[in-house]
Amino acid sequence: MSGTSLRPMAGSVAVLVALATLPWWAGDQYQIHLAALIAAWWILVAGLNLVVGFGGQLSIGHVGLLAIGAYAFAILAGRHDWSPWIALAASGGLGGVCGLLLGLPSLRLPGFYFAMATMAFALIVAELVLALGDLTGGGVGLSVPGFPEPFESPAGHYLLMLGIATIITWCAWNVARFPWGRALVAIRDNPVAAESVGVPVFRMKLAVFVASGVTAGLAGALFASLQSYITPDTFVFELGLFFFVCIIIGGRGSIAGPLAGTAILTALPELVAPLAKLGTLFYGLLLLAVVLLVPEGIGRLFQVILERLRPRETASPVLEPDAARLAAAIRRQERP
Amino acid sequence: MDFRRPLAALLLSLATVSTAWAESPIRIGWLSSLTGALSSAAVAENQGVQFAVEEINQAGGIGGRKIELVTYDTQGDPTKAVNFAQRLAFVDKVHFVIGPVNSGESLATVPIVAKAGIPNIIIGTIDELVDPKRFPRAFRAINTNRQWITSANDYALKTLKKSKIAIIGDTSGYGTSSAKTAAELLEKAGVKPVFSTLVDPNKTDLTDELAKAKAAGADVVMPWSAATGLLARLLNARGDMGWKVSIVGHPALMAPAIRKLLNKPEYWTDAYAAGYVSMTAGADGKLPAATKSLVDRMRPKLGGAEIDFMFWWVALGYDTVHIVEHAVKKAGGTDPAAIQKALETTSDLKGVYADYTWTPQDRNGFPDVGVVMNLADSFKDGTYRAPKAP
Amino acid sequence: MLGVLITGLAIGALYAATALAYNVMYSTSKVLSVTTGHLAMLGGVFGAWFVTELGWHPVPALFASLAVGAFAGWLTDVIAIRRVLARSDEHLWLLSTLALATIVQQGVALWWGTEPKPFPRLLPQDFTAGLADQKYWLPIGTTIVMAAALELFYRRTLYGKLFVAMSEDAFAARARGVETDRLRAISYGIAGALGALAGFAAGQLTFAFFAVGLTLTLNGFIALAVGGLGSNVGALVGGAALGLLNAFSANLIGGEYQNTVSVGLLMIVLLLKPEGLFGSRRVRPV
Amino acid sequence: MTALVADGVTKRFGGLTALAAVSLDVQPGEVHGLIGPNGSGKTTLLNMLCGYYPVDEGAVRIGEEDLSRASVQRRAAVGIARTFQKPRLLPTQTVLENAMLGGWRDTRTGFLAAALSMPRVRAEQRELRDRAQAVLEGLGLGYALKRRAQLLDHAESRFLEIGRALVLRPRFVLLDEPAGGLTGAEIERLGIVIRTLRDCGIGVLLVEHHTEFVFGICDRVTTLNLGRMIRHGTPHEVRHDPEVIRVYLGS
Repeated sequence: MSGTSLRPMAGSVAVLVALATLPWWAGDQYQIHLAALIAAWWILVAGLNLVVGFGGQLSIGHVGLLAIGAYAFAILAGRHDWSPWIALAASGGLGGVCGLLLGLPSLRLPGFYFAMATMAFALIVAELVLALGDLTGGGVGLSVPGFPEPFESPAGHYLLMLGIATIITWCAWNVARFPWGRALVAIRDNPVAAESVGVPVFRMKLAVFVASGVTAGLAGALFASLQSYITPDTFVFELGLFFFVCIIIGGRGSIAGPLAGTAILTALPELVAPLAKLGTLFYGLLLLAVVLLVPEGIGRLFQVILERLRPRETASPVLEPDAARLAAAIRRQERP
Repeated sequence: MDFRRPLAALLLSLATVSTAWAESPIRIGWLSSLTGALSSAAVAENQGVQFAVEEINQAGGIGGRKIELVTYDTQGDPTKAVNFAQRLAFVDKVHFVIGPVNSGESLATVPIVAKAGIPNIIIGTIDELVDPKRFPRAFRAINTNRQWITSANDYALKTLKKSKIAIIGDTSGYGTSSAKTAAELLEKAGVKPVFSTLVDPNKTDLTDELAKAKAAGADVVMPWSAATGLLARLLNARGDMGWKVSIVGHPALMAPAIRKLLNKPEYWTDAYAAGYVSMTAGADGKLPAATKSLVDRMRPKLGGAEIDFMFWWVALGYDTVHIVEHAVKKAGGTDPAAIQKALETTSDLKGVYADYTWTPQDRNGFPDVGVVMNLADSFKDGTYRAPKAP
Repeated sequence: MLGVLITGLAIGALYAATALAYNVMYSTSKVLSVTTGHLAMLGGVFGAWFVTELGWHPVPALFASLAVGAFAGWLTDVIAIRRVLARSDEHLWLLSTLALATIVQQGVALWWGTEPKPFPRLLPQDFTAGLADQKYWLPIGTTIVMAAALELFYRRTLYGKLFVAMSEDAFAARARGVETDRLRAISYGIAGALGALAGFAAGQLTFAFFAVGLTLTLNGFIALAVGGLGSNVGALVGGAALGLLNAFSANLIGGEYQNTVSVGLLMIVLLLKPEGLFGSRRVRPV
Repeated sequence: MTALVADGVTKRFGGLTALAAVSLDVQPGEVHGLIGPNGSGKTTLLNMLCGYYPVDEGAVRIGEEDLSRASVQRRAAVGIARTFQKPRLLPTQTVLENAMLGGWRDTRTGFLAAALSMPRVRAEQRELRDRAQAVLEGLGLGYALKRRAQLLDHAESRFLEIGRALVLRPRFVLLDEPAGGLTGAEIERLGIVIRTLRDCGIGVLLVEHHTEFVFGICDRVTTLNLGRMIRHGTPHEVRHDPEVIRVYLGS
């Protein structure tokens, strides 16, 4: 790994530098706004990706957690004049708590039950936002403050979000490459095998689900301050579907795939008008095509092509166990 | 087949854009939810906007400058609306923004357009949309929600002389806030509603709600919802129950789409909705001259037959462009500060939909006298009749 | 109160019918399809289209709607199930049916519009019938007949018995020469027709509205999970319970908390009796 | 010496008794065979030792520690590892990563530490990687470390599953038909592996249909039929038991 990871690392740094300097080479403020929106969605998707892409728990209701983060920020920073930084942290924390409350009963349920529970959760949040009008502004919504200088300008706000998105990406990548990531993939692909080596399936699912709640809460707060005004119309169920589709299309079990998926699916309808007309239908068609043709996602498609291009190993060597080495290996790891 | 119309409109707007040749055109951004839920108002308004732009351009533009219309379909999604508002402000660099159509979207875009310093013609009814301090260049052309509600309340209390009021709102954002405002305004008038409830806009049957209102002794039911399906079910429930009670409320009560949803046509009687003086035929059956003239001019464009949607939407769209024309002429250009100055000193600007007055303190241009109650079932050729005095 | 009871039962009947459709598909494929509620939506929308827009008599319109539903059910199997079941990944069918459901819903929204449209009167009856109105009794009656017919079908017909065999042990059924692929396609067709029938019967209650599908997918599922997966009696009881709970909660605490109340019911039942009221406990697979 | 013991365990599915008071013990450094016709309860017993099925009667113990109510994970933690009839691997992960999964229970770091890539996490990861690599090389899979598991052939999959079980640092390894689908030469190599495990002091429970292989390698053999134990003893004793010949081996 250490040898081959140098190239992607250099690539990541180059991309990051390019993104960090965007305000200086972007054509206009609209592009910066779009980039900031992508960053907000990605902060949520990065956490959700651990749940959906790695852990295999199909949550289609994260828009509910996003709304909770957004409203928490708007209420705390806007109405109660908390410092935006503390309100941001509180939004993430509240997202995590709500993730815990949703995950505790629902993560024990089988796949379809879980998906329906998350969808119902999103609907309940939407319902409560309207019902608790005194707190949330009801249908009228709430205006949301921004962050203090130097993050007040659009470029500053974008850089703040880019910074947070970078940290979240780094964290998600760490989780993915260390034993946690493997255990999550095992829970997704083979829960029975995961249990057999001692993976505490429910606890891990819950841990990443709570983490995804935190990122959803953070994303909600950042998104709300980017929008500067939130109403219930913003947090429709289709948005939850959108996050989900970003991951599936980008590829399960990958970080770069869903990142690319989020960026492309956010920007594409803005740039290609006919796609915008189709709206959610477009996501449905895309999802169906990916599930039927490349169920591992478009990211995996590239990986497979790269593997094909690499020189094939000529004829598998014979599987020949070496008793002495095996014994040495076993004795070496013997428990004290 | 509803989606074809906005598509055609979009193509038309593209054509307008490409044929505009004047050296320095006046660019108007038009945020319109042409598709998605609640698109019918936007589609109609778009007809008016397009028509006004064409007329003005054919007549040589505003002071020789052609109008260039940049239309974006927000699909009723506030996130998309914000994106497009940013785009209008920073990519297209428009001189004016009209819209968006839905209040939810407007609430999100108005601060952005205000921050960019661009004059914004508001066509959403929610009160919070205008604020001379925070959004000094946002001017409302449409009436406020309050104006609708006040008219309806007055009609129920003073004209019908009913005081036991049942308020029914829907659980959407618009419904909840309107129902709340209605109750507040009633209480200010010294009347406490005898019954008040919120209903899911997709609820299949309202018999139960009406039965409860009846049990509470209501003598008038005031629905505040823009969901025609829900309103039709309300009318049906009243008719099926055989309850003789007046219904007074939101303009959607008189939407032509309701007719098809009613069990019996007569279920639509004894229902009154807030409408417009400009769209109401007088005792002689004649529309105001400006309205009549616009209807006649536009009829060929609208297919030549009877108009089957609410014409006030078209008139509102038509007027927004003329407000822009007025402002540019008065300001002698498109300098935003001058435009602001011009509009806030505008008094009694004649329009089709209404006559507008803005002041430095008040950004609501629509006059209180412009709203009038209509008979819900009086729809004909896009316009309405007022109820006879009881 | 009687009014609340009857409206609750009527909407509960629609939930129950959706749960029955879930069960029929589940029996042959062990798949819970997200499209289930959309099948009923198609019945309502197409029924209204045939009668109101094309001017057909309700009887041919009913059969045409059933055909549309059966076709949509069959299509669900062909597009979203058949190819996916062959792979071992159990998440894929959820994704594929979710994708198909989204396509169906958004496609109908583009074609039919996003406003609810009227559904025609099916039987000659005056509108002042009150609680005896057909809009309540058609869905209730249809669902009861549907459940009874399904029971007869499972007990008396060859195909019904094959469904039961397949639901108990698909491998054994295949080993005995049952064409499981064909059987599954048939079951999806039947489920589609049942869903469309329910949507058609309840059309006057729901109107022809594109968004009914997702609501029914969720509420039909809640009815199913409360009653017990695989149990038709459970589907009826679960549907009725949910419908009544919805109606009474709307009556007592208002309409703002509909979903919260429904999901509350689901959570309580799943906590106390995870297999549902009439479900069977399944042995853990290794 | 602590043995893995099934003490009179009984399992019923509905009205059906899958196992009736079966007792068996696996000693450290022993290969214990478990044979019997299809449906005799071999895999059921194995699943009960691992904790997938709760015990209806009787007990499962290691030494004095009662594991009857312990979860699958807990049993993995005390050193019971297993393989499956049909190898259960992570198809999209590499061979090395699959083996490293076996070392999960040695992961001491929590989610936050992993997310922040604390030095401890990286040290753990390195140590685990080295260990897994050594085991795989010992098994003869050293050439395929970076291959994705879905590209492995059948024998490689079986060996990888054994590798994953070994990285768990097991005291007992339960093998569910490891020779199934292997060629004669591959079975021979499997034998080398199993003997090496025994020599290292690991107790092996071998559920297998390939009787020649079982009798050739096992120290003791238990025979089940219809959920009951019919014979228990050395390979020689079991092979010549008339009852075993009648119900299973045939003449």
